[in-house]
Amino acid sequence: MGSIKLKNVTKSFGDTEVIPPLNLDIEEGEFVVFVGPSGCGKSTLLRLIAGLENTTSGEVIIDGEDVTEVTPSKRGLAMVFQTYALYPHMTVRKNIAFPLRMSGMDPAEIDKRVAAASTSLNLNDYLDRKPGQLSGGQRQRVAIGRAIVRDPLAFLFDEPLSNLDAALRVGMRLEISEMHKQMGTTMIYVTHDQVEAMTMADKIVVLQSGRIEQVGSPLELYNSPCNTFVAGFIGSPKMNLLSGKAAEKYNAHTIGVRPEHLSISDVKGDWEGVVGVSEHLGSDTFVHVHFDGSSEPLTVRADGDLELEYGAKVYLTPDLKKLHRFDENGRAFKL
Amino acid sequence: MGSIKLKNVTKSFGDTEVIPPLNLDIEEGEFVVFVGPSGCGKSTLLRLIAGLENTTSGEVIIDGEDVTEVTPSKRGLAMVFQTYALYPHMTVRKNIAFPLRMSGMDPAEIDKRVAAASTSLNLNDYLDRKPGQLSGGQRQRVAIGRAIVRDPLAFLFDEPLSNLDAALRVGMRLEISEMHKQMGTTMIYVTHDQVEAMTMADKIVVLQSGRIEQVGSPLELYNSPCNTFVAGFIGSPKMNLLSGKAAEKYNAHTIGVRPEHLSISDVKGDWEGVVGVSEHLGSDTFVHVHFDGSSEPLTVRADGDLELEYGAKVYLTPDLKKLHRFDENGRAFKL
Amino acid sequence: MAIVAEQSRFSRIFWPTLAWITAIVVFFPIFWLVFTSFKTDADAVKPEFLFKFTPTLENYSNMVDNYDYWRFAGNSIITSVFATIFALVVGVPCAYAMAFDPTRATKDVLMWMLSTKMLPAAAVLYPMTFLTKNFLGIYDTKFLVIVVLMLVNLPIVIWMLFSYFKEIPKEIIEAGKMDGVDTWGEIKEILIPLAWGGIASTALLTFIFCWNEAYWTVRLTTTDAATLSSLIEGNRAPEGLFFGRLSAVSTAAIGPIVVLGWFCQKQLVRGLTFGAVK
Amino acid sequence: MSKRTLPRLLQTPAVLLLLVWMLVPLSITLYFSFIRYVLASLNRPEWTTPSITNWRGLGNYIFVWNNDGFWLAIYNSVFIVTSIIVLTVVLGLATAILVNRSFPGRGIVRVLLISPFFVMPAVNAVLWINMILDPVLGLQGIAVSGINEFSENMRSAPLIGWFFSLWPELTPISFRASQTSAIAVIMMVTWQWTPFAVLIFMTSLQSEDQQQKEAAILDGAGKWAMFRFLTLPHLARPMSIVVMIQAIFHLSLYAEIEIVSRGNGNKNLPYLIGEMATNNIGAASATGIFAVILANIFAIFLLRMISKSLME
Amino acid sequence: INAAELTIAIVNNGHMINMQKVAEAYTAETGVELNWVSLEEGVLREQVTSDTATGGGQYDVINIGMQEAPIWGAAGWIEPLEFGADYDIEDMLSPIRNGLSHNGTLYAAPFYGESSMVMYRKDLTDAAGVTISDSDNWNNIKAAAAAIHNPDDGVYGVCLRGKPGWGDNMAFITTVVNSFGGAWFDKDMRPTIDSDEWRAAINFYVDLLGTYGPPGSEGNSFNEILALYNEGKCGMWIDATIAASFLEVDGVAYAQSPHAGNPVGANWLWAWAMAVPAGSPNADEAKKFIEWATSKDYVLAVANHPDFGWGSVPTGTRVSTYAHQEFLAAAPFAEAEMMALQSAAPEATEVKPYVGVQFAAIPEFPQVGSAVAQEMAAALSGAKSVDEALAASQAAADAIMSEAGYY
Ligand SMILES: Nc1ncnc2c1ncn2[C@@H]1O[C@H](COP(=O)(O)OP(=O)(O)OP(=O)(O)O)[C@@H](O)[C@H]1O
Ligand SMILES: Nc1ncnc2c1ncn2[C@@H]1O[C@H](COP(=O)(O)OP(=O)(O)OP(=O)(O)O)[C@@H](O)[C@H]1O
Ligand SMILES: [Mg+2]
Ligand SMILES: [Mg+2]
Repeated sequence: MGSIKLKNVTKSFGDTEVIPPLNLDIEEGEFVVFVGPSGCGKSTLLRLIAGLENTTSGEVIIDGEDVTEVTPSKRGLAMVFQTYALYPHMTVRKNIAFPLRMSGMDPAEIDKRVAAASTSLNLNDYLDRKPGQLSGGQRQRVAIGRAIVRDPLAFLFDEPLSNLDAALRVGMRLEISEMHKQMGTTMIYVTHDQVEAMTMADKIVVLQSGRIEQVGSPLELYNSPCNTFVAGFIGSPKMNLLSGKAAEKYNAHTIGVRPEHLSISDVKGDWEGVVGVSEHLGSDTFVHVHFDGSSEPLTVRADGDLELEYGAKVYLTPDLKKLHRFDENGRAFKL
Repeated sequence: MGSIKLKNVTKSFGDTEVIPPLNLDIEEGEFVVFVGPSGCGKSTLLRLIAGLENTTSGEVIIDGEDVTEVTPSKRGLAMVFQTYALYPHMTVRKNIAFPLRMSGMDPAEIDKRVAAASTSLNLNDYLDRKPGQLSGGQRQRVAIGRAIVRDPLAFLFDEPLSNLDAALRVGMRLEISEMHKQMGTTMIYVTHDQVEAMTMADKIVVLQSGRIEQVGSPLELYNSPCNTFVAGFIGSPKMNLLSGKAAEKYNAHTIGVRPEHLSISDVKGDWEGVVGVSEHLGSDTFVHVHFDGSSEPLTVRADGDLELEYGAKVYLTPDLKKLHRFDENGRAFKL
Repeated sequence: MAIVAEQSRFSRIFWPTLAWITAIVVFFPIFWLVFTSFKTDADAVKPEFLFKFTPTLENYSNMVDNYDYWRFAGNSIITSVFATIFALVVGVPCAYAMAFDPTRATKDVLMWMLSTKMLPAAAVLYPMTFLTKNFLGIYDTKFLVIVVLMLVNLPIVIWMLFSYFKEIPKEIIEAGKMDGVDTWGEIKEILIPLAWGGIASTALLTFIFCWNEAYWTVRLTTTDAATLSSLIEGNRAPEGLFFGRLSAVSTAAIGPIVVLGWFCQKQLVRGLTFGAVK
Repeated sequence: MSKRTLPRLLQTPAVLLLLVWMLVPLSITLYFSFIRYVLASLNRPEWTTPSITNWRGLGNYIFVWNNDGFWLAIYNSVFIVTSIIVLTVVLGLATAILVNRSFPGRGIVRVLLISPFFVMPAVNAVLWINMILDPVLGLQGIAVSGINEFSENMRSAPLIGWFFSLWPELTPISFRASQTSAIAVIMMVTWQWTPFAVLIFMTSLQSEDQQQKEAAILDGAGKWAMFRFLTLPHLARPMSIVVMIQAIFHLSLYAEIEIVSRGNGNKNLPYLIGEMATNNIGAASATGIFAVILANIFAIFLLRMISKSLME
Repeated sequence: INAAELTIAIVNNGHMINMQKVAEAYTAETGVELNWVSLEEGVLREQVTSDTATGGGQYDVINIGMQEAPIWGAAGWIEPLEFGADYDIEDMLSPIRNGLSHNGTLYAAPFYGESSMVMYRKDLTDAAGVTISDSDNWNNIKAAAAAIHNPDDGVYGVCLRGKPGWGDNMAFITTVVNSFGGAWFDKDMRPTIDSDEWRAAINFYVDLLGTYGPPGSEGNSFNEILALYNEGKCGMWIDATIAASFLEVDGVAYAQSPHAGNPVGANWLWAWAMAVPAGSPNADEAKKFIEWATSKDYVLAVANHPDFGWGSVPTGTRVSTYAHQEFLAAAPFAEAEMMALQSAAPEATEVKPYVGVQFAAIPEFPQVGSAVAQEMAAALSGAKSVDEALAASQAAADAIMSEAGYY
């Protein structure tokens, strides 16, 4: 169990409407990621589901039951916060046990569950430490442990990894994915990092200013973004978007080409440009090419051992099959 | 001008030697990145160059002149801090003008320079705001502006982007690279993010516990890391390192294969494994394969549209030409 | 050592010396008071006995025998302790609600509360006497003193607690909500243990202010509830200048609180500055 | 129960208590301020009971308004409060900077420095005016006569005698005179409250951002420039808090005024009210209302000052 | 069982403090518990006033002075006192008795009384070759002060009250004004502070004390001067007769207060007395206690108390006290004190239409007195000229008196 439905939910803070009427279905067992730029209402939406904010109108339905007026703790959801929100005065053990203790569970049973959770999260060595004595990654684990023990209908994560450094982030996101695969519980995950969204999600919800721009699997979004916003947001490095003359040639108001769908040549090609900064990652090289048809330089993904001189003249050719076309409202269309 | 030389420089805090004797040459106009894990002494080294710390022994030479005893402001260097270190109660304009004002420059000249810097950094709209009213990226720009106006011999950056979010980080690192290309001033850049190091550096200095592990261009380090530490540190996702049986087959104590140098097949291959989490980035898919010969799952970079089932059996084959071999001390060797 | 923190040899010696001298000068009056309390009244005003004299405990024994020191001290302790407790009991929930469920009015309410402290007590003394004596009949009871001390300090208590509570991340309280605690549980399980340091220093400062409060305690009591402030009032201008006796009474009145202050000075800062200074 | 109700409920006791505490006496005072009311009168016994029949309208206010003492009291109130604030801020800042470095015995120095803050106001006043400032028996008097005696004796000394004969004879200063009594109050309260400023500034100094300072060093700022452009602005907020809290406490100074000189030369509004209240409750109440107005003017100023930094 | 308990508010001076001990015997004898509240004079007055005026009944016995007694009696705030024959009311010094009565009824029983006189160091005057006689002329006093004034040796010619307060500097200043023929109010109760008599008196006072007094005189009252005097710093002191019992300096001689032509009112009259507030629930017990505490027996009780003795008995109330040889032996000043007391005249007269020597027994006086007191202190310290101070005093007093509805 753990299906969640939002029906015409809106939210206003004072006079400003942060979430205009919004509908969303989340299936049982799905890993759904809310993604979008800062301030677009991701956290607000998550908190509406959790019950930490009251809806201004509309209904929140969990497992078919209207929980709009139900207090957070009765909704059967667990939440992991960006700042971990551990209880700093309790040991790790007590932190994890806290929700069980609050529900009046038998102490022996609590111990068992805490032990199980801490084993699965590799926390056994730290059970008697306080959160202040843990590293960022360990704290995040404790927060997850506190969520797990309750056996919730669904997990809510609000940017759980954004306070970790790059290497740890990669590791933790793997662990969370792994966990989801094993437990099969519904998870809603908020992030503004599209890489996280792409790598973790079964279903991505792209939000902008409180509106849902597109919902779909990562590859759907990657392959057929429904508008320029989604196109620019999903994929790394970003899709190159060109409008004006260059686009008209392809019968569109704006065209989009991903860096990996541009081929580079020093002899000939469709577009002529000048090499800017090249970023050598070893495995790949991202070449930034300044091109008259675009105000921003175009990013091209090339082989790892490509060496191009700064300022050299090059030619780019887009892969026509992978070209995205958008109308003047930014909506995608097919020819 | 702007060559920097460290000659047998050491630094101890109390009894603990943080930097053992260290030599380093930085050529004029180079973009040098110090990279290494947290606590390895990157910041300390940078601060020794800036003069914010006194050397315990050894010499710091800038443009052939021994500046070991010269006060920071007289060394002609500019520094950009991780926390930006903007003056919070001064407007952007005043922040940028501050070093000029301190040097007693003529106000008209100051105005001119500030205007030039703010134009080149796109800060014209914010000149009268205080740092508190700016976003992280804008603040970072102001910090850079404050460094630029002084026309320094060299720029020192201490993790300038680590407080920014992923998208901004990419943009800013491009801007800094671009800036370097245009100004041609020596830059020393500290980070613990290997992607930054790879994409920005002319020369990377890999540090561990205050020692230099390897110095070289990004591709040198990527292609021929001199030891397992550098091998594991450079490249993303990390190089897969295997020891034991799997390595012995290749006549090495440890072998390393980068994810992009492993090919995957569901029919046959050298190593048999089970598919774990697959991360779909659209452009690529990173498949994590559990394999008996390695405690950690192996990461494989595959095509963006590859679909593999969780738990499926697969076979991996390393690209022999791109295989790295290490002896029992972790040093690389060629057969 | 980073060069920001570096000091020349001169400043390593000169500034600490100056700091010590400043501290000694600042503390001197208190030292002098305590010192004088061991002199007889006659010695206390004689320059020739400035530092050389035969110390005596006479002043203290006189104070205990003739001035009922322990009764006043007892009242001070009882009223200050209970006023502090009640102020916290009323203040904690209020500050909690303000910090975690702020409304648009919260700021104004806080401002208003603080502004009540600016009302000149003298302006309402007479009505207060009149009310407590003739209508309520609680004049000169410890109850009245406790209530008044509590009310006088309540704005500061709420302000201090508010600023401590504001430092607690909202998420922790929300995590508690998700974990199934009710409001009382939030206060008991999360808020109080978390803000313990802040609550303790608020309590200490309130206690000190209660102890030192003189205007109301002297004017709303006669015997039963009179505190050490009254003892001071009864001794501050005796016939003849009895410096020795005066010093002994004063020392005994401020001693406990100064010592208490030494122990809690660090925590006081955060609370007093409403968290604006970290 | 709606989610808003509970927070309201939790605030109610405190708000109600303070409301009652403020409104009840204040409305009585307001009432008294509009009637004739004296405690005792031989020729107008009817004025001795508070009654609406003794309605006087603005008469009490006019009486107070036309009273020179009233304006002097306002002047003194403001003068004393602002002087104390300025002095404590300046001295507190200097001391905080002095102590804001590590040196042997710093802990003890801090303890010594903070002590005056915990002294009872009445003890503070008694201690200073009698035992320290008294021109004859206090330390001042003893010191002055000691110095005079010393220079007197030295005058006849060979060689250096001429030097001492140039010394003027010192006269001790009386701190109870009209000219000086306000100074005495300012002095003793400054002594008591400077520690408070020190404590706050010290903490604030410790939170100063080291990287900002390093940036300033690289930017070529000297010690003074760093103080002027970094430290001072950094202390702006703590300063506003020091100012506000002190204003709250010092507007109602009473014991110090009484003990130093019974209002001679330093009479502030609370003390003036106290004096009037010996008999003329009506006038005292009118003065009280004026004092409330003055306090509110201060309050608006001060609270504005800090309210911005308050809610974030 | 007798469960009566009395709450007694006393001013914190020596005799009262002693009474707390002496009264232990009273408790032992009668079983009446006594709760003492000792307060500084100003605070006591404030407390007792507000308590009494609000009919509060916090206190059963209160210490009040001669200024309040007749007013409060008239206002009905305190109970009339009548004692048994043993009390021997005729033994009481009549000026004191008159000062504490209203319309012939006694409202407060005197605990101790005082007038003022000159206390000077005979060794110094002898050395300087000057003499001071009873009821001397002010000019002579000034000359004597000049002769013995020697600040280099730490001796000041004359120590006088300067600390503002109607009971402090104004007590003394009023006697000077009286002796110059002035008074507080004329027959319409209009203040006369701008009169020539006041001007002459104040000029003289400021000149005398400013020239031959110790530094900081504007801060000195009884307590401060006593300490100075005992330190040997005062050549001469004109103050309460009670001071004499505290003097520890050798060679003190006494003289009746000086004047400048008008001997009436040149020495003041004051008594701390005990009264029963009208609201007291224990009025009977309270009266009994007062009867005991102001009786002849009390004097003997103090004299025979192991901690005290004849030197500590309260003086200035009863003629009989001065008949004890032990007392006369222990108190060399007794005779002078008695003379001063008996010559004091508190009654209203042609010149002054109010009761009281150095004050006026009207409710408004404390306010008038404090206002003028501060002006006088300002004149003394040179903050204002005498003329300015007098003009300001007159204006302030006039405002208060007209506000009070006298005219
Ligand atoms: N309590 C509140 N009162 C008023 N406005 C609010 C409140 N909480 C959020 N908002 C506003 O609602 C909008 C959405 O906020 P929200 O926190 O949901 O964004 P977000 O997508 O989570 O952003 P981020 O990625 O920065 O966390 C923002 O414009 C924010 O300013
Ligand atoms: N002032 C100091 N006193 C004592 N030890 C210090 C001081 N500054 C740094 N260290 C120690 O020196 C070592 C190197 O520190 P440094 O700050 O240079 O590391 P870093 O490589 O910059 O790490 P990070 O990536 O976390 O910034 C660390 O072990 C640190 O604990
Ligand atoms: Mg958010
Ligand atoms: Mg660092």
